[in-house]
Amino acid sequence: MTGTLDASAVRDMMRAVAQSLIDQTDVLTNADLTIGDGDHGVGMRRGFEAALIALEAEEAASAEGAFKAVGTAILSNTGGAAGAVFGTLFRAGSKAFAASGVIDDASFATALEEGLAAVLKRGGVTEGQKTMVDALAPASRAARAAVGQGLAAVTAAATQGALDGVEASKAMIATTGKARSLGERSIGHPDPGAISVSLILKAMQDFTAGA
Amino acid sequence: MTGTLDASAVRDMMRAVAQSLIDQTDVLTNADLTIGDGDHGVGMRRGFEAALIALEAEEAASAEGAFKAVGTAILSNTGGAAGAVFGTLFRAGSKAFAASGVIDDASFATALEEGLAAVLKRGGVTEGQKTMVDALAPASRAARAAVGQGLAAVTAAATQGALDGVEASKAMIATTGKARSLGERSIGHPDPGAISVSLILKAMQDFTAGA
Amino acid sequence: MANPKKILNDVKRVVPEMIEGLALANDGRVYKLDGKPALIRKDIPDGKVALLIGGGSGHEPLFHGFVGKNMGDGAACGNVFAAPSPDVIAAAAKAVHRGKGVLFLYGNYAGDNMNFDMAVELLEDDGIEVRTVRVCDDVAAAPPERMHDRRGIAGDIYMIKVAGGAASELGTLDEVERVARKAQGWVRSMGVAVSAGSIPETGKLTFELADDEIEVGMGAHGEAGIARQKLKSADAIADELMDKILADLPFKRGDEVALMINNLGATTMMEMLIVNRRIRAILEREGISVHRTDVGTWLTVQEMAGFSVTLMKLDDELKRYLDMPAESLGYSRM
Amino acid sequence: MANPKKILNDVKRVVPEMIEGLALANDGRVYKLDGKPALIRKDIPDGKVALLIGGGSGHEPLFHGFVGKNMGDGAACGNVFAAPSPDVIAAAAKAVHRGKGVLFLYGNYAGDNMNFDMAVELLEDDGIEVRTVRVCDDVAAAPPERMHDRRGIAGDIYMIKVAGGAASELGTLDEVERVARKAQGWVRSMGVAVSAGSIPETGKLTFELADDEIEVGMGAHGEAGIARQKLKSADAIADELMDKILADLPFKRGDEVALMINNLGATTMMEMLIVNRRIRAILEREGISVHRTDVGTWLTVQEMAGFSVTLMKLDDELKRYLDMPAESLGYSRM
Ligand SMILES: Nc1ncnc2c1ncn2[C@@H]1O[C@H](COP(=O)(O)OP(=O)(O)O)[C@@H](O)[C@H]1O
Ligand SMILES: Nc1ncnc2c1ncn2[C@@H]1O[C@H](COP(=O)(O)OP(=O)(O)O)[C@@H](O)[C@H]1O
Ligand SMILES: [Mg+2]
Ligand SMILES: [Mg+2]
Ligand SMILES: [Mg+2]
Ligand SMILES: [Mg+2]
Repeated sequence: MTGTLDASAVRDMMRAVAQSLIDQTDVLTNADLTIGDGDHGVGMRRGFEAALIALEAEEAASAEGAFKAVGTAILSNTGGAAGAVFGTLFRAGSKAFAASGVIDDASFATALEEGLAAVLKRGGVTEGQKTMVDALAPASRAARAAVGQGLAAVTAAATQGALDGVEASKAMIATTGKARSLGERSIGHPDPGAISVSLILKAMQDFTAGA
Repeated sequence: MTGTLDASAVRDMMRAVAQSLIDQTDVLTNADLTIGDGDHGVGMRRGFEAALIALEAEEAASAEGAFKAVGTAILSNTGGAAGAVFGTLFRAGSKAFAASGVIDDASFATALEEGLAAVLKRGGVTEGQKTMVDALAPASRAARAAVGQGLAAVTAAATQGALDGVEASKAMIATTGKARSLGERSIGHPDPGAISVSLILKAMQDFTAGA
Repeated sequence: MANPKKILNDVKRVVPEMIEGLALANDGRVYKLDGKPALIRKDIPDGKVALLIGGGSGHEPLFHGFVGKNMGDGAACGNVFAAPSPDVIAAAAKAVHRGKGVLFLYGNYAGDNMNFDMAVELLEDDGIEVRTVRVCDDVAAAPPERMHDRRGIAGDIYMIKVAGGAASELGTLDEVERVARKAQGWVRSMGVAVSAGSIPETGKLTFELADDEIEVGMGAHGEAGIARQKLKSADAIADELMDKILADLPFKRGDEVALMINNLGATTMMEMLIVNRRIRAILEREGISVHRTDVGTWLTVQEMAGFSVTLMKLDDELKRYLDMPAESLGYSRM
Repeated sequence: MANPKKILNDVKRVVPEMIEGLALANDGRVYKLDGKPALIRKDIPDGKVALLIGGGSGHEPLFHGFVGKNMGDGAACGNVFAAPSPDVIAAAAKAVHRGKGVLFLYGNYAGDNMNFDMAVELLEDDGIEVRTVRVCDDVAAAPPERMHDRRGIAGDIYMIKVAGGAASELGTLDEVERVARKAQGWVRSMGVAVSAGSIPETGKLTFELADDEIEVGMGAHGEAGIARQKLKSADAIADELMDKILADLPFKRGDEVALMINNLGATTMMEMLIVNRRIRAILEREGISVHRTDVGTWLTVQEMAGFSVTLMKLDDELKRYLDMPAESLGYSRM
């Protein structure tokens, strides 16, 4: 158990993440149909299909570059709110790997923190508004708490934090995004973007299991 | 059995005709939905509703006037092909009662003939094109053949002629009106306007039964 | 199938209520004739050749939404899918007449022909000269040798635009009629329906299509077309419509045309624009250039989903009248 | 419920195919940016303050159908119901910029706000000055004290018309922004849906309504409105929408307004004209006069059936820009 991913492994991990999200388009479509406009699934698919292509490029050859390439692909191809926030998450998070060039437990936790900070700023939201932040923030805290136990433990903790956040988002009343209009009618349904956060982290957990 | 209707009886008969057509809107709607645009029922209803009002007016006080009032009401209120042909039928037919002021078997047959002649001219059609003419023409011939047997017999013969015409229209290919586009697909369905002719004559037969 | 859901008051009064709303929507440029369902331009210049259009309701904005400057001077309105009656047409004709005669322009249907012709007879008694041009652009309705059996569909709009321009500029009914006849000879259309419309008063769909079926060549009241087919791609549908339309005039290499894609009601503009992409590729291949394009909603069949394609061959004269500025509720241009 | 029947090719390529067809439909007045889904006017005068509009696709003709003279100078297009990305917006802004800065005008949605704001940051690096005005006219979306939480719906069209006019005539970005902000403060809308639209790529309706239900206050992507109700009469619906709209600004006796009834997709013009009749009676009663009326199809939600009502209060300045001639695929006037 090395606990670190080199540039090539990071690229492979991001490919696995992309494929997983592409495979789960319908889950996201249905979640967004319930409390949004129904495009989150196809939006994420478009973004991650573009990410798969971007990962083949030279710029994606470092750990930082791979994250940034994925973020840029999402930003340009997903569009909508998700394009902005998930694009920002990966692009801002990428900086955490600039120094070491690899992903380990500490830099992974830092990436989530930096991604979260950038998303909060971009979206102008706080926790509790029923957005992807409500999965990302607990995931980030759980990751930080697990630092020292290796990358596999950190991605597992982050995934669990995100899943708890998805669950908690059900009880929230949306106050931003397309679900806002539903008001109290949004209660009982999880936030689609939060589900995406959990799927991304779960794919990372699966990839890093045993790493 | 007097065999003649005076002005007041003609008015009553036309009221009965109007009510009968109004009551059978759906029959005509469905027939026109099958091979036309579906408005024949509501068009005839609008026309005969206006006819009921027109029959109250002073101008409708003679036999000729009652027919003409009904024709004018249909012409102005039914619209479409039916407004033109049924308006023309009653307006042109009315002249047959101008001389005697009453309806008897001979003048009734004449009214159908004159109505038919005017419709043929207005519509630019001949028999066999799957229109109301295909009920009106045999009705007119049957009426002429029954002249001498009294008005009840003439209206009964005309009705039977019209019904035979409706039946025969099923086998025809429409070459005018909205059914024209169906071509061979119009075979098997009766012409809506022909049905209207048969309903009008049937109501006259019922009114004059025993007259 | 459930009746189509509509936002209405009394289904028996849809036409008078609609006309009231339509007159108001014209912001004072158009008035409703007293006691008759007809709309008349307020500012018809003296000595102008008048253009009277009209037909059944239910196709809004056609016809009665096209009254205005360089468009129709008046419109006679019938009930839903039913030609207006002769008295309405005659009254509207008198209201638009400015001493130079009236051109009647309408779609070629038995009901319209008979009612407009009866109005012509009434107007003869009043000494008003009328000429009639019937739009018969639907190539699906009959073979070319039976043009007089063809229905008028979206070609109506280009015809109104051309005749409206000509009637504003040319001094005699003869001249206006000549231009309208040229346009009539050069316009061709064909449509496709993916779902039916309904008549408010009956609440019934005018025909039924299975979930995977389309009707190619569908008429403007739900009249049957050339063929009932399985739903196919936008490109395949464009190919089929263009094949028929191009071969009909025929349109030839070097021709210049106006191109209209008309929404029959419930089709998205996205679909029509995708079809436009293919149509332009076909026209390019055939060496036919497009002088102007209109993509929008002009002749509807209530909530029918589907569209029609219209091509009108142009020369300098038709271009001039087609390109004139115009102002009406349903069609305006700079 | 079966997937809506549409005439398309590849559902994954609807937007690029649509944009190709849209660019062609502009007859050479507009071009598509190389490699980006954005449309740019060809004849933007030098030294003109530029107006960039944009948003998700699927609402055609909004936004990208409103590029033209005295309208938008360019439009950045997103995927269906998804804001365009920052790189597209920034590239479009560069293409329309003529040295006097760019006004961004778009509907107030989290996705649009974030993406357009990111573009502003990119453009700062290039020294291009940008101002942003977000349309937030939907009174159903939030109470008046939270205007910034309101969605932009059909008010977009009047905003584009006013800002487009102002950007053609006024010399500075400051001035154009000032006029656009005034219009933004004076425009109010609300809609009603009777049936849902769908996203082509998923083929799924964005919500479900029972056969006898309507959603009052429905947003432009199927976002929930104020209440789900039983279908009621046109007059009752007009009353409810007008109650909310009039009380919101509030519009007052003596005010002069522009009135738009916008088809969300599959509603017939007949229905909207019947509604117009009632709206005019209400305005008359309230002593509010109508300077102009627009009834048609401008902001759609794919094949959604329903409509929205927009009122914009006018003064001489707004009237001037609203009434300017304009030319675009989706909206023209003399
Ligand atoms: N202001 C915001 N800040 C952070 N995340 C947001 C914000 N608004 C929306 N989101 C996230 O975006 C998700 C919706 O994404 P998507 O459906 O793709 O975009 P859109 O709302 O533009 O249709 C929501 O579920 C939510 O998680
Ligand atoms: N040219 C014609 N001559 C005589 N009758 C005709 C002609 N065209 C149509 N009709 C009659 O009119 C009937 C249709 O009437 P209706 O549905 O009310 O009018 P429309 O065809 O205008 O919708 C047809 O069934 C036919 O009997
Ligand atoms: Mg969404
Ligand atoms: Mg009919
Ligand atoms: Mg009819
Ligand atoms: Mg969206």
